[in-house]
Amino acid sequence: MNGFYLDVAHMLAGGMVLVSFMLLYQDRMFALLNVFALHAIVLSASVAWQAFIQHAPHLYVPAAIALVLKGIIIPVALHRVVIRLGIHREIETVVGIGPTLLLGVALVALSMVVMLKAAETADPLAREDLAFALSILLLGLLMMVTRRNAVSQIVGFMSIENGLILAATAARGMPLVVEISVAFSVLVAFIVIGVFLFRIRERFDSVDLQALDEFRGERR
Amino acid sequence: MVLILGLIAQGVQMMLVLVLAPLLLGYTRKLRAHLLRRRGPPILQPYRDLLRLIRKEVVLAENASWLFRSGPYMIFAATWVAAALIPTFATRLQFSWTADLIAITALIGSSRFFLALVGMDVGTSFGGIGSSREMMFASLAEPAMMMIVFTLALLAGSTELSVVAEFMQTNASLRVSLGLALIALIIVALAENARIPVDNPATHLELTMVHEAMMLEYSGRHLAVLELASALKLLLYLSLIACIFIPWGMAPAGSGPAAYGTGLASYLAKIGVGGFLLVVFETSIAKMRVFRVPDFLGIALMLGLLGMLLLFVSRSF
Amino acid sequence: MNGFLAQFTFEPLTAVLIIPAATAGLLALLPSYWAAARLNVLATFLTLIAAVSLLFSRPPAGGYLFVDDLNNVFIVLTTFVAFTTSVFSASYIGHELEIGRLTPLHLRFYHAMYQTLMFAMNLGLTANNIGLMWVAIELATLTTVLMVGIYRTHEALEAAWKYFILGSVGIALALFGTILVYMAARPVIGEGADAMVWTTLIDNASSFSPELLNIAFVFLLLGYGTKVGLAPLHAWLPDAHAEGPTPISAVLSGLLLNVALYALLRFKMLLAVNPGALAPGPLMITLGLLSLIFAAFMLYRRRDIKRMFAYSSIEHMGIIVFAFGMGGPLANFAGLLHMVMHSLTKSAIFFAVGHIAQAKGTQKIAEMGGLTETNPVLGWGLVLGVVAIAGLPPLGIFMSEFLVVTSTFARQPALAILLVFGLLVGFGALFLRLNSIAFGEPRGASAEATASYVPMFAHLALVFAAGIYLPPQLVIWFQNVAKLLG
Amino acid sequence: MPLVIALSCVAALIGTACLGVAISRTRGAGAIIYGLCLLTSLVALAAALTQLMGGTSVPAAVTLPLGLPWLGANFRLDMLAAFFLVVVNLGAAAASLYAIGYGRHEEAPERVLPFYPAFLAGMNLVLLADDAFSFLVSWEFMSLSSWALVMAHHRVRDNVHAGYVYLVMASFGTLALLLTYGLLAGSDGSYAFAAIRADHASAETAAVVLFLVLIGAGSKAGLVPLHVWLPLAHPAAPSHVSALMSGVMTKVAVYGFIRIVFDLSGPPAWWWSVPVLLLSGATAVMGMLSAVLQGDLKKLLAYSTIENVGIVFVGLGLALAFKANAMPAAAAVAMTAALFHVLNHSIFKSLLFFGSGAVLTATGQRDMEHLGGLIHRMPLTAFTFLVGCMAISALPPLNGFVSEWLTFQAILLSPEVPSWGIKLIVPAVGAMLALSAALAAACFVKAFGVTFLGRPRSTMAAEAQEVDRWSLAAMFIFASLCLLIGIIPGPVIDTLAPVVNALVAEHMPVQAADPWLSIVPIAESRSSYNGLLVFAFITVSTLAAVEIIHRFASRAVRRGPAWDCGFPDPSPATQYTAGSFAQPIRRVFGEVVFLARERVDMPPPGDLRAARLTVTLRDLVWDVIYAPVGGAIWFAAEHLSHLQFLTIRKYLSLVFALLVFLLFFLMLAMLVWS
Repeated sequence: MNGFYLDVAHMLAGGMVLVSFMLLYQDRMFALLNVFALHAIVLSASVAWQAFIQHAPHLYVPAAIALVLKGIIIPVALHRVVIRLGIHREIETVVGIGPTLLLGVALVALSMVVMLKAAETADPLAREDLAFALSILLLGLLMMVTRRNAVSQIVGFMSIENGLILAATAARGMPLVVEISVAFSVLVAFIVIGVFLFRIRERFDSVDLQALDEFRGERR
Repeated sequence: MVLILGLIAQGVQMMLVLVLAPLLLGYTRKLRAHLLRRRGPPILQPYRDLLRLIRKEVVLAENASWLFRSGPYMIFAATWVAAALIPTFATRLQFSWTADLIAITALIGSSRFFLALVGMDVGTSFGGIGSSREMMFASLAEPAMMMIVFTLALLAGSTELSVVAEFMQTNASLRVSLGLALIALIIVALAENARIPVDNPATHLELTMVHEAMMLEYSGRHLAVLELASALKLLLYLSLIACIFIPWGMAPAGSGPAAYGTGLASYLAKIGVGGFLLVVFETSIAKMRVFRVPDFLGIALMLGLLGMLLLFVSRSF
Repeated sequence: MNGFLAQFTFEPLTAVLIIPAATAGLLALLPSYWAAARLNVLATFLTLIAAVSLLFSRPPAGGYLFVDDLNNVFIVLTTFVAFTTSVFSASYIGHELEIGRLTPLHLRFYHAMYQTLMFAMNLGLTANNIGLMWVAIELATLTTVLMVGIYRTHEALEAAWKYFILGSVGIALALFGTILVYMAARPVIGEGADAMVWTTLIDNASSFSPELLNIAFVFLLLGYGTKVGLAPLHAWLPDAHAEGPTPISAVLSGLLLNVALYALLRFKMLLAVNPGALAPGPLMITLGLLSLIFAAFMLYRRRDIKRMFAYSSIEHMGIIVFAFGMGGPLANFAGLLHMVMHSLTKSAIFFAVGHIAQAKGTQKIAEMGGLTETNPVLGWGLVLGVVAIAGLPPLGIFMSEFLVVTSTFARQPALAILLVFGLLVGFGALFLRLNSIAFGEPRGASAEATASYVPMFAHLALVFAAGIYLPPQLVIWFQNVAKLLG
Repeated sequence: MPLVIALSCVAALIGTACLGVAISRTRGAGAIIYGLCLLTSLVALAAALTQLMGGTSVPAAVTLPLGLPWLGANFRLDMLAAFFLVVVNLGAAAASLYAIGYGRHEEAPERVLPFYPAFLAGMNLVLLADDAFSFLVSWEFMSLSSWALVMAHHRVRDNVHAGYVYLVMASFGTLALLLTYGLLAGSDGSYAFAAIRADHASAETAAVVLFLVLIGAGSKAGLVPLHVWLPLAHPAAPSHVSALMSGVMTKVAVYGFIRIVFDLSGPPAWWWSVPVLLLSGATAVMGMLSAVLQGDLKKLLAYSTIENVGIVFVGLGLALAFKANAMPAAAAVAMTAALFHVLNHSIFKSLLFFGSGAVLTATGQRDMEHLGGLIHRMPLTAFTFLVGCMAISALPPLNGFVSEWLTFQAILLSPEVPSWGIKLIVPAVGAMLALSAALAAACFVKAFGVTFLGRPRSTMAAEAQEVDRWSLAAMFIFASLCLLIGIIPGPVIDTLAPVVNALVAEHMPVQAADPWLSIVPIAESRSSYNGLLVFAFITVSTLAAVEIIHRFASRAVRRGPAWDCGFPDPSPATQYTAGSFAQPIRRVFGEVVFLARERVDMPPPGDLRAARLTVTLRDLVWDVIYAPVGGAIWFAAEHLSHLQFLTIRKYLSLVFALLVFLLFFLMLAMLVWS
């Protein structure tokens, strides 16, 4: 019984890591957004499963948020932004995709070793989820660091968030999870970024951060 | 009584150096002339010169200041005091402890200081050249002198000339340091007295003058006082060499007139020999270019330092 | 939820939170700039009174809020600087309105955000729940992001964007750290809200899993360290300071950095209690020194006066973190004192800089000169401020630097030498620039500044007084805190 | 009681500073402020003198509830502090008196009046402080207020630069002292001097302490190679402040050195004197060589301050050597020499700066190439300046000679020291000292000769007016002190006895017992000097010579144009200038020490172009030490500055890298532990 719950939870969390890798692998903007939607959906499933096995009905809220907001609304919105702004459909990378993936594998290994070693006392489910969450977090960061486009950086950031919500739900009985997920995902990821994207659009022709970076405060 | 005798002896010494100084000048000039196969002026000529100068009117430059007029007397006084404090015929005179060798050096320095200043007072280029070069020589000669003082002081354990002289009388031995000090002292003496090869006391060629250049604007009694001061300085250095390196014959402290008599005789003899050697040296060497002088004085400085170092080190054996 | 509400029956503590929150709403509705600025001052003043009264009647620790010696220092400091800044802001922002850099609508937004920021910071400081603390700091960050971008120039938006992205990543890291702390606490304390209550955590921290705590601290250090502005996480700080309105620069440097630092200190205390955990000291020392030396070098090439002082904030945060990293009663005391002094001094400097920039019509150092000649009060105020921030006596920062350096040199000579090196390099840069700003032939426009000098000189007077005399009560208080910090 | 008075004086000075802020722009403010400073300094001087002359051996101590809370501000007035208080307040009183007149010409009184009393207060406080914190606060406060005074004339570009270099060097020194006290106090933070004195530092600690003190106090005092700020900053301030900075503040630095090395850091090791002696010898020579080559009168004086600091430190180094080798009598001579020179230098250097200030007021010039002939227009200033020049050139019978003579006597005692290193170093230091003394004479012949003698080189110099009475009064008081101390040094040495006794546990023989007021360092058979008799002899023989010659000589005096070998040139430009006066010395020493190069641009015959002689001097200390350090900092700043311009992604990469590094580190740590 317990084994089964655990296996499913394990599978879903592991699935997220896998999807994170898929995110890293994408080189087309729309594909990226689609994969991100998948990421959110898997997160949603995972959180819902946790709600189920922890008998914590309030956790269904973050699951729903993840599904609706990040699985549907944000990808669609970004999709339209990309079209409307005429943003390049290709993702510019700093490091080639192959090396990035290799790096990602190393990061996952690192987080596994660190987490599994550290959380020996925690229950196995939480432990593995934490390890996966850390992996997702690091992969998200890696994505932000190795992609030049603003959209992919936003996606990277949101995948970090997904990881965090996974960790928060895996931490059994953690208070404020709902609040945190609401505050975090809704407020941070969309509104403000949206506002800024809009303003940046107003001022500049591109949300490509490199173009933005041309306007340095102090360049001679 | 003892005090009065002491005061008399001290007074005699003061007067002695004053009287003797022009004589030494006349003597060296005469000797020099002889060595150069000339007849030369009479030995007493310096006295006559001084008297004649004193009687002449003073021609002052228009912009000469009070310093210019009072300078010669201060120069003279400082030199005279220094000369009078060097034991000549007797050690440990009444006021011999007033100033030790360092102070005597500094007194000579005072007179040089004023001489250089008055050289600049009128604002002529020759005066400036003299002052400037004189101070450059001094900047090397004075440390050399200090090194000599140090060497002697380390040897005798005192900077008091009387004590040094007594030490040399009793503990004389040939020491490398002493030899070095002697050579250094001779070099310094030549430089300080503006003798060949550093300067030519007889020159009146403008660009080679150093000592004379500073006195160029002086005339009459002022010049007389300055000339006398120069003569005193020469005597001073000869006395100094005599007192330190050939101290024999000097009367010890508190001895009677007889001892003073022999002391005086031996002193005169030493000065005579010293003057002779000086002249011989001077006639056998040519004057240097101005910027060779620092090397010459540098040798003195090095010798002095070497002598002192040797002593510092040998003290521990 | 009930517990949360129950907290609000305690008077001063409630007031500290309620007043800003309520005023924020009010200000959002108030159209008149004049009234808004005054209401702003009034509200911050009332908050200050409430904060000071916390010193005398301290409520017992609740599940969500609590006050102890440590956060009381921060609360009083925050509310005080918030009050003086609001006074400064009233005269500063009016000028911005006159020259048309801001519209009345912007100002309404600005004032509301100001109070929201105060609320967020006070909440972060009084929170007894590490989750609540995280939420509050997050809120504070977001409000400042909006305020930094308020001028909507290229540079301002860029600065806000940079601040936002880096801040968000920091926030994410901090949240992960918070979750990990909860994970570490759960086996000991049990599930539920208790495992996030700080007072409970500190009581039981000795039996937490040290490995988890270690990882948590790494994340928290990076997360909150971003807010503190530690190098190399500092990148948002100079631009945010330089491009936002000056009152916000003052609040950022003087307060927000402290709030993040406070969070860091709380977690440091958790680690310090646990015997198996990594000593947090060396990590903080390293980052502190790195920030100090890095910022000191960065000071040299700055052309923008506000950006320069922003780097100086990084430098001082480095010193403070270094001091807390060293630990021990002397260094902790010094760190605390340094933090207070730095807040007061740096905000005073920003007050001066704000008026200077308005008088000169620019923030470029090259276009200012001879200020002591053209605007003597501002010029000398700036000189005094820089003298203070550079750690010269008889001003307060000297005392804390004295304690940090001497106590470090006796324990870790090599570290002290690095510290001294950084201080000296920074010193050289500050005075190099000060010389050209305050002295020499006057340069640039020489408009009369219509300024309220009271806040600036009030701060400097306090710093001066502290450099000479510290009241014994304050000392005992700080010493208690130093003991708390271990 | 004297301590309380001294502290009240400090409080009064601080009050005066506040008053200065308030009234500095009103008319007559200068007279009020300087008058108050004068009164306060005189009271403090009296208090210090009572302590020094008749004070008990148990020093008074007071703790005020200021400063570090658990420590309080400790103040204590022992003999050493009392002596330096005398030096400081004597200089301060004279400077204030001088400034009552001089300050009227100040263009920006509001930049001077508030800081001047504060500066005095700072110096007094350093001497009274009895714990590390109070000491450093006062020390840095002193630097800060003097910095403000240096910046008084901030529109002159060089002054701003001078102020910058000064403050950075001062801060460098203070940080070194901070580390010193950190070491001495130990990790428990016992900062009170009493506590530091009580537990002796270990040998290694003491070695580091010595090194740091040499940096800390040495940079303030102007030891080579930490002296670079001094010739920039001292001349930049108004002249009465220059006098205080050169004459007095450097002495406070000496005090700091003595306090820490002789009092706080326990018994010295034998080698401590080695670095001190080497540095001081180099300082004396370098300072004087630079001074000789200066054309700016105040800069020349500032460089000569460096030389004199060198002389003081030679004395201190010797005292250290003797103390470490258990030769208290010799140590007493060396220490007395050093302290005596401290007093003397404070007097004649202040006097000389007053004189230069008078010249500056009268002509608006500091550059000697535009001066000349001032002895006619300003005879009184010229006279006092001459006395100062003689004193600083160590000419008997003035005071400068006495202290140099004592220093030489101390050097002559050093062969008794058993250590080889010192044996070899001391003669060299002696030679350097002698060299610097001789150069000093050349330097001040030049300073006086070019400034006051000859013909005026500019219209300003030709139309100069004698300065006001206040300034003259201050100068005459100090000139007479130069003479007075020079001819009766015995009482001064006796007054110094308790100070010296406290530092090296021995003092020089009581000089009052010697006949004829002469001074005898060890024994009469070794050496003695009698300033009074030398003075009497010189006076008597001068008078006698004048009398006799005037009796016999012709009284006729004719004024005429200068002779000048028959080629008098009416243009004052043909005089020897400051540059030409120094040329021989530059050729002898400058080519090595300053890499001096002369380039002659001589047009070919027929070309009517003027010939040019350009001389380039390099300050090697600056070029070898400061310029590279400055360059390195600038280089680092330049390159680090790129970090301001990275993209957000790159900043994120930094965060990411740090995170991964720390996690990796944790992983390693965990693997190693388990």
